[in-house]
This record gives sequence, structure tokens and C-alpha cells, in this order.
Amino acid sequence: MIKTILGFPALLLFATASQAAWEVNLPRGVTEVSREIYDLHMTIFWICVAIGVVVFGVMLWSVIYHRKSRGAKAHNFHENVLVEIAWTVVPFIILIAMAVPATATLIKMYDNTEAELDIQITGYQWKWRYQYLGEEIDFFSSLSTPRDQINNAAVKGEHYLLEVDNPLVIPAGKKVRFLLTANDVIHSWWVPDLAVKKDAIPGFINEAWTIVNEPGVYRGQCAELCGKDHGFMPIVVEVKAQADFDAWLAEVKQADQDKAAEAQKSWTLAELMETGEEVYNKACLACHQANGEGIPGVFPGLKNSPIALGDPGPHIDVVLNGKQGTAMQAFRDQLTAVELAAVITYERNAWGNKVGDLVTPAQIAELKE
Amino acid sequence: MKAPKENRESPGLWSMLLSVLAAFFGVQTQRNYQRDFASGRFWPYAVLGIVMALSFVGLVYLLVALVLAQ
Amino acid sequence: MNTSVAVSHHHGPASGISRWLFTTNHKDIGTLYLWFSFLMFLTGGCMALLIRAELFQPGLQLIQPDFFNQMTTMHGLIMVFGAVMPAFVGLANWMIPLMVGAPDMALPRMNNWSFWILPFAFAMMISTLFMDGGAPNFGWTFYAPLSTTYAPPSVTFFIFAVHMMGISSIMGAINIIATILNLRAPGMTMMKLPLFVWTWLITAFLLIAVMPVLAGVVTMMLMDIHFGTSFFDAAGGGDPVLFQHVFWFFGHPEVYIMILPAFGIVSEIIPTFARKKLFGYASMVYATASIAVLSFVVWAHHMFTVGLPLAGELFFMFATMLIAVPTGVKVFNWVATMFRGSMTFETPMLFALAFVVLFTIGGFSGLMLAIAPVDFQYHDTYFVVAHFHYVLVPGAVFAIMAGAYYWLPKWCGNYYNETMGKVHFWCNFIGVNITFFPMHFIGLAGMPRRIPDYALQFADFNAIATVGAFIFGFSQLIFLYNVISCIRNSKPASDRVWEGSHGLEWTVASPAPYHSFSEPPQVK
Amino acid sequence: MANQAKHHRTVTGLVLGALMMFGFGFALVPLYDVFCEITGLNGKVDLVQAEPSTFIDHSRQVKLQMVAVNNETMPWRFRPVSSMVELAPGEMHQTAYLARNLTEGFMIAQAVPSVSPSEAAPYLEKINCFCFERQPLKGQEEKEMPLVVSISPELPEHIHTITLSYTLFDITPEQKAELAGQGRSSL
Repeated sequence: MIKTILGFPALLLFATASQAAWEVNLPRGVTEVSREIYDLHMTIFWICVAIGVVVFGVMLWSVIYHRKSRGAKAHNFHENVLVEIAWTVVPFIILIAMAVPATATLIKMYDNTEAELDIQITGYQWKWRYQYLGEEIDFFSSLSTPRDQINNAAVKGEHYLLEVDNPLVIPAGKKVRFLLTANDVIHSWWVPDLAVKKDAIPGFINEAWTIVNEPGVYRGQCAELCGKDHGFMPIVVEVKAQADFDAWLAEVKQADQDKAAEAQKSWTLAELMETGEEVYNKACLACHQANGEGIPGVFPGLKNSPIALGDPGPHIDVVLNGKQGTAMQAFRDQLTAVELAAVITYERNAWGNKVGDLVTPAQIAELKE
Repeated sequence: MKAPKENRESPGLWSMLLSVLAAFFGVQTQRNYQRDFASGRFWPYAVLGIVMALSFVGLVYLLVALVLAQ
Repeated sequence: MNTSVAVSHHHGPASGISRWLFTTNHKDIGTLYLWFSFLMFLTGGCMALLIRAELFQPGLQLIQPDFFNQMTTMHGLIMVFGAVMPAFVGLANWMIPLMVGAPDMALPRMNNWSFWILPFAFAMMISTLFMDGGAPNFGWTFYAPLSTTYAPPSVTFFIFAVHMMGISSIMGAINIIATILNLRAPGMTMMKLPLFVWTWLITAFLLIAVMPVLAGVVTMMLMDIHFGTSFFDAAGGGDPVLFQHVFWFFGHPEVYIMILPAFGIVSEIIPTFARKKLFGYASMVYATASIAVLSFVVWAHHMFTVGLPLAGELFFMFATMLIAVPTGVKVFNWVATMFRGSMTFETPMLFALAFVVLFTIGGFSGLMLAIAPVDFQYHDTYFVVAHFHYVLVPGAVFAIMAGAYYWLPKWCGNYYNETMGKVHFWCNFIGVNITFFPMHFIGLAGMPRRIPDYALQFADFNAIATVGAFIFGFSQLIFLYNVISCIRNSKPASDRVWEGSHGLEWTVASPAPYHSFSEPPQVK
Repeated sequence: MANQAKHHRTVTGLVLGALMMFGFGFALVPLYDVFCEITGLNGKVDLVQAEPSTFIDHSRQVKLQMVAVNNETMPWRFRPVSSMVELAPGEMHQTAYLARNLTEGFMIAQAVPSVSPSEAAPYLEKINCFCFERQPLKGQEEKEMPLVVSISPELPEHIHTITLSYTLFDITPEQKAELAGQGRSSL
């Protein structure tokens, strides 16, 4: 009995000291707010440890010395108002002392002074969408950990489940304001190193802000249960110095123009089929399966499906606008015109659906415009 | 099956208020406890408890407004 | 539990199944509640083992994410509404009439009905696992719109199951209040009520105040899903955050409903084995009453990151910190009761001491969570999971086990095997800490709640937690074996059972006769 | 005997208490709406027409950002005409949102406004807003939906930027009924 009671506080102390691979504590983070939160956390933690040591110490003492087996006689005191008042007032004062810095930090977290950059973050079922207000930049950021690693068919990478295809890029040293909302259910946008966590609620807009001085890559996850792949919609924030950020902005805008130009280029069936297969494996395989047969009763198959073999109009409409009342999402905003044209062409000519016609990116671009 | 001391007039409003406050604080003497329960009437304490809870809410809200004012 | 019964002059228990189906005897109904709660504890426990087995290693090994969500949801619901609450009602049914000198509960037939609703409610709830679209997968807190627009079709069965559990709890609470207020033996004034009876009286008032609000929120969900209203659907002018406010208005008093009876049990056990009266009895009663009232004004500390205005965050932070005081000081009362006592350490005392130590650790992490700015880092991570498991598993469940070991000799007339009881305790104590203490670390390090797979930096502590979960899970079989062997054939118990026992329940014979206190006892 | 009468009184009191709390659960809904109006909790903006204010405070400029969000069921193109404007509190601002029904079928939409920071919600007055009534659009049809807003001069000093967001929801009747019927599930 004694060893366990004695061992316990020691484990508590040891736990916070070791910073080895066994991540045991909050990150100090890279923003002023996250460091203040870290300090508050350590302060209240040490207060609790101190009270714990006192209370458990007295209890341990009593357990050892006031035993019947040691002949201890039970004393007959069962009320002492002064002692009770003392041990009520002391925690009271400690809490008030703790409330003052906590209030200051909370007020600082709610300060909505001018921000240089506003980014609208929309939570989707199981990916994030970032739109830079004032700039024509709008992209989706979804998990890029390959399926094989998740199903233990391949070795797990260093940033397993915390890596995305298009990270959110923000300038260092500037105040960035996030406008959070959701497309379907409640999500929560959380990056531990920035100490930013805010719920994204469909139909409402929430705001959060951060100023990150040190450039670097900071990873986080969705922190509110949002359905099947709640654990698979990570957040990666890349903080770049102002110059690099401007370069990145220009590069992204240039890439958008190239994509638009590329859509006008004429594509052959073979080229579309090749790109189409890539896009299919990334976006459609999870439900319609690799063999294109879907899961009977749950996800419809595409192999010799009337829509895939019929005239392209309804096929394009389903892929672009999704289907009400089912899990089929609208991919209009999630893929580029080239990717949409390629995947539709692939679906019409794969697994024995030999339709032979091809849908050109230009057709899709005009619809998607 | 009431206690024989039923007819003693119940403790004054002030002492009832004090013991409700003591309850919020979490400390109470056996003597007051006996006196409170001798009166046998339960609902004045319940009403006072709710009134005190609402005033506690008001008090904390005032504190918040004060804090936000500066 | 086929209690061997002393011959009582008029009708003893009926024989066979009809004894248990139509019983209006508070002892039999208490036994039914306790066995049902233990069955639910094992069912919910298996789901927990499935969750922990999946989380043993990074990667998806055993189950798919959607089934994982179903398991976390059902684990929460079954443990809260099926294991912890019925166990407390079972202990109340057994002990309150004995403690206040009443012949039986005030409304025996309603008592039977409030038990027999539960097996059907949980049969319906568990049957959702086999429906197409699967069982509810939106967490035991069932936030909208995940639980309304995006819910599997089985959500309707979930709603009716929650209605039935609510009705059962309300009827149980009405029964307990009527018994305590009206059926006390002469001389057993309110001033002499044992603390277990006091905490249950206050819990019963809490139940009657909040279970209807839970019924209200699930009815609103039902109307949103089937009758086209939009309480929680932004499209029709509703608001998903409204759901969270109404749910947590029920939610926070609910967590006190799950811990106040545990305070009562521990306040009965420690004085017995310390051979010393409870320290500050009056303070304990008043503090419990104030906790109940104040628990209604702090609900939004569960929602610090939802986007409350600054004034709201500050209000709920201050209110939550203030009400932590009356709850915290009760621990000092237990320690003061032990101080300068003359203690022995039988199994109930071991569980009670573990309750005091580990529940206080859960209380400390609760205090840390009350600090709103830091809660932005803690919210919805495994730090919160560690907090509420510390206050629920070594809190409520250890107190229930302590109560079971403490009163088992009185129920079935025999002593349980003491060494086996100690083995069960130590397996539980070690299992609970190995399972839930590492969760503090992975929560602080950034692992969110309710995810079926995690990044590599959380791998090691998750593996340890899973090992602990299996130790804790399988050690319950020791408890089962000990209880059954105690009923069947072990050393007969004396009437007072424990040297330091105090209270009316020890004045009746062991095992307690089928009808006790037919003539009210004289309480000096 | 005496107990039955006492039980009767206790039980009726408690049952009434339980029924009252059930009603209180439902009363929380209007209570919540009133609470949102006062504090602007969650950026909930009142959907009632505000009359234009007379006094214009030229001493400061407030940045009004306009943002558009499509809910999952909404395959429309929905975008503000101008995404950002500098306004003096009290000044009336005329703008619009573009909506185009990209599907083949007839649809009806409902726009739901929300303001951030939520503290500013009570001070954003909508003189005319397309969110006041439902917006029907035939397949491939496009229209400009008018919006006239003004920021009340009592806006607290420390607020410089207000973001007004509209989320577009699909409330086409037969979908609503069919959706409600089988409780849509997304696996």
C-alpha cells in the first residue's frame, strides 16, 4: 500500500520532466498566446500538484500511523469549524489568484483588432477548404497519407495522418484572421502549436486569429466528431516569411492560370484516361472501389452503370453537383476542370465500359466557370 | 412522524439566509444544522437557495461586466 | 441473487421467475438493478476493450472508422445510463428503506415498473447495432446536426430508448423522495439521516429537474428528423449551438447525479473502517445541497470553443471555478475523518481510499479544464477523456464496488472472500491507472478525442493504455466469482458484519429478512 | 392510512415538477433566441427589417466584409458582388449577391446570415435582405439578389472589421419531405 501511494506523486513529477519521444505535455507553441496558455497550464498544474502532495501526504500519514494494527485508538472529534473554514478559504484565494492571469489571456484571445489577411476556412466532411478573401485563391486541403499506410500495407511515414496535399500558407509576423464555418456538420479547426481551436458550425461564422513569428510547418487535426473520417482530416499550416509568401501567392495564381489554359488545350483519350485513373484513385476509390463495382446496397457501382454508359449530360451533372440525399458529394469545387473531365472519361471507358467518347476539359470549364 | 420539537417557531429569515450562504461556502456547524432542521419546514430553504443561486449568477455577471469595463 | 430468506410469518417471496417479474420488494428490485447494472458494465466494458484494441497500434487493424464511432457512442451511453446510474438506484433501493427504518419503498409497484423498463430500453438501444446504417455513431453527447440530419436511420430507436431510460429514472427518483420524506421511522429525523440517504435525496431532486430536459432535447431531435421542424437546423432558422446549450444544461447536473451518491457511499464506509464519526457531517450535507443548486449555472464550460461571446466565457469560467470549492473541500472532510482514527483496510475501505485519491486527481484535472484560455488546448482531446474517466471509473465505479463489498454480507448473509476481494482491488487499481494516466499525456500532446487512428508520436502511451484496459477489464471476473461464491457458500456473517458499523441497516439480521421493519424501529 | 395521503401529495408535487422541467426544456428555445438578440451570441442576426438610421458618424470607417458559403446540399454558384467595402457607421450601403442554379432542376434556397465578431451582430442593420424570403431559381437561371445594410453608429469603438456571411441552404419542398422521411445517412 505504501509503495503505491509514495510512487504516485513521483510518477507525476517524472512525467512532466521528460521531453523524450514520449510527448507528455502541451507544446509551448510559436505564438505569444500559445506561450501564455502554456504558462497558465503549468501554473495551475503545479498548484494542483502542491495541494495534492499536502492532502495525500496527510492521508498517507494517517494511513500509516493511525492503524488499528498499530494500536491507534480512535479519537472522538468530528467537527472543527475553524479548520473547515481555513481549508475552504485557502483554495478560494488560490483560485482567485489563478483567475486574474486567465482573464487577461482570454481577453487577449478575443481581441479583434485589424488583421492584414483574412482567410475563410470551411469544414467539409473530411477535408478543409481555404479561401483567401480579397485574393482569387480557393483550394481544398485533404489527407495525403496513402491508403496502404493506413491499412498497414506500407510503412508509415514520419507525418502519418498529419500530412495534406495543399497546406494553408500564411505570412510570418502578420496578424491572420480565420473565419470559420462548415459545409455540413460541426467540425473544429485546431493547431496545437498556434493554440488556435474554434468550432466550425454550419450556417454560422466564427472567428479566430493568430500572429506567428517563426516560419515553419505546424500540424493539427479536426477536434470535433464529424462522422466516419473525423480522424482523417488534418490541418497543415506553413508559415513563410513575407517575401516567400508573396512568391507563393504569385506562384499559385500562375498555376491557376496554367490550369485554365491547359483546359483549353485539346486532349487525347489516352492522356485523359491516364490522368483520370490518378484522380479516380484519389477521390472516388474510397466509395466506388478500385474495380468500379462500389459496395452493393451502400455505394452504387460504375461498371456498366446506365449513367456511365448513357449520354454524358447526366454523368457530368452527378459528378459536378453530387446527388441530394446520398453520400455523393459535389466535386465541382474540389477538382479542376482537367481532373473532372479526365475522371469522367475514365469512368466511361474503364472496367469494360467501352463508350469511346471523351469529355473535354473545355466542356467542363465552361460549365464550371 | 414529525419531531416533537415541531412547534418551536422557525429560525428568523436572517439566520436561514446565513445557513444557505454557509451551504454555498460548504461549511456548517452541527448546532446550526440542528436548529435549521428543528423547524421542519423545508421549502423556505429551497426558495432561499434558488434566490441565492440567482443572486450568485447576478454577482458573477457584475464581476464580468466590471472586468470587461476596463 | 436467491437470498436465503429467514421464515417470515406472512407471504415470503414467490418462487421461480414470477418472483423477479412481479416483485414489489425493495430488496429484490435492488438486486435486479445491481445485476442488470453489472451486465451493462460488462457489455460497455467489451466495447471499451474493442476501442482500446483498435487504438493499440497506429493504423486500422480491427474495425472500420464508422463502426469505431458506433462503439465509442454505445460505450458512453451504456456506461452512463446502463451501468453507473442503475447501480446507484440498486444500492438506493436496497439500503434506503433499511437506513431510514421503512418497511419498503413508498410506491412498490412503480418501483417494479421503473426497473423493468430498463432491460427493454437497452435491448432496443443495443439492437440498433444490427440495423442497416448501423448504431448511433455521433458520440454519447449526440451533437446536432451529426445526430439529426446526418444520423443513421437507427437514431429514432436511440431517441425512444433515451425516453424510456428518462422515465425510469424520474419514477425511481420520485419513489426515493417519497420514501425518505414520508416513511422515516419515528426518531429518525432529517438531522439523523445517514449521508448516503442525504446524497440520494439531493440526487433524486436533480434527476427530477434534469431528466425531463434530456427528454425534451431528444424530442426536439425527433421532431427535426421526422416532422420537418428545424430546432437545430440552420436552414429553417434553428441553431446547432442551441442543442449544445440545452444538452449541457442537462449534462452538468447529470455528472453530479453520477458522483453525489458515490460521495454518500464513501462517507458511510470511511467512518466504519476508521472507527470514527464522519468529520463535519453538517458541512457535508450543506455542501452537497449547494453543489446541486450551483450545478445548474455552469453548463457552458463544456462549450468554451464553440464561439461564445467573451462575457459568456468569463461568466462560465468564474462560476465553474467558484463551485469547485464546495466540491473540493469534501475530500478534506474524508481525510479529516481518517485522521487519528483507528483504521483497518478491508476491501470496501481500500476501494474508498482509492476513490478519495483518484477522484481528487480527476477533480484537479477538472480544475485545470475550468481555466477557459487553457481549455482551448484541452477541449476535445484525450486530456478531457482522462479527466472524466478518472472521476467516473475510480470515482463512481469504485464507490459502487466499495458499496457492494460493504453491504454484500448484509444482503446475502455470508462474508465474501477477503483475499480475493483484495486481489480484485489491486488489479483494478493498477489497471485503472495504467489505462487512464497516460491519456493525460497523449491528450496534452495533441491527440483529439473519438479518432480511430492517430499520428506516430502518440503510439507508445496508447499501447500502454490498451494493456491497462485489458487488465482492468478482465479483473471484473474476479469480482463476479467472488460475489457468486459469497452468495452460495461461504462463512456466515454476523448481524453487525463490521466492527465499526453504524446505522439502522446493521440492526436487522444478516441476511436481511425479506420484510424488514414491518413495525418501525425506535430510533433513540 | 396517513402515508398514502402524504405519498399522494409528494408524488403529485414531483410529477408536476417533472412536467414543468419538460416544458422548461422547450422554453429554452425562445429564451435562447431572446438571449442571442441581446448579446449577438453566435452572430445570429434578426431577420426583421430595420429602418434606415438618420445620423451618419464620419469620424471612423468600418471594414465590412461579405462572404458566401454553400451548404452541402447547395450546387449553386453564390458569390457577393463586392467582397469588401469601407463604411461609415450609419451610412446605407447598397450591394447584391449573385446566385446561379447550376443544376437542371427547379430549386428553392434560403440564405441564413451570420456576423463575426458576434459582438457586432446587434449593430448590423439589414434594411433590405434577400434572406428575408425564399429564393426560387429554375435550372441554369441566374439572378442578382439585392442587399441593403447599414452599421449602427452605436457600434463599440474597438470593432474595426465586421464580416457578414450568408450560408445558402436548399429548402426545395419535396426534397425536405423525402430527406426527413428516411433520415439521410452519409457513410
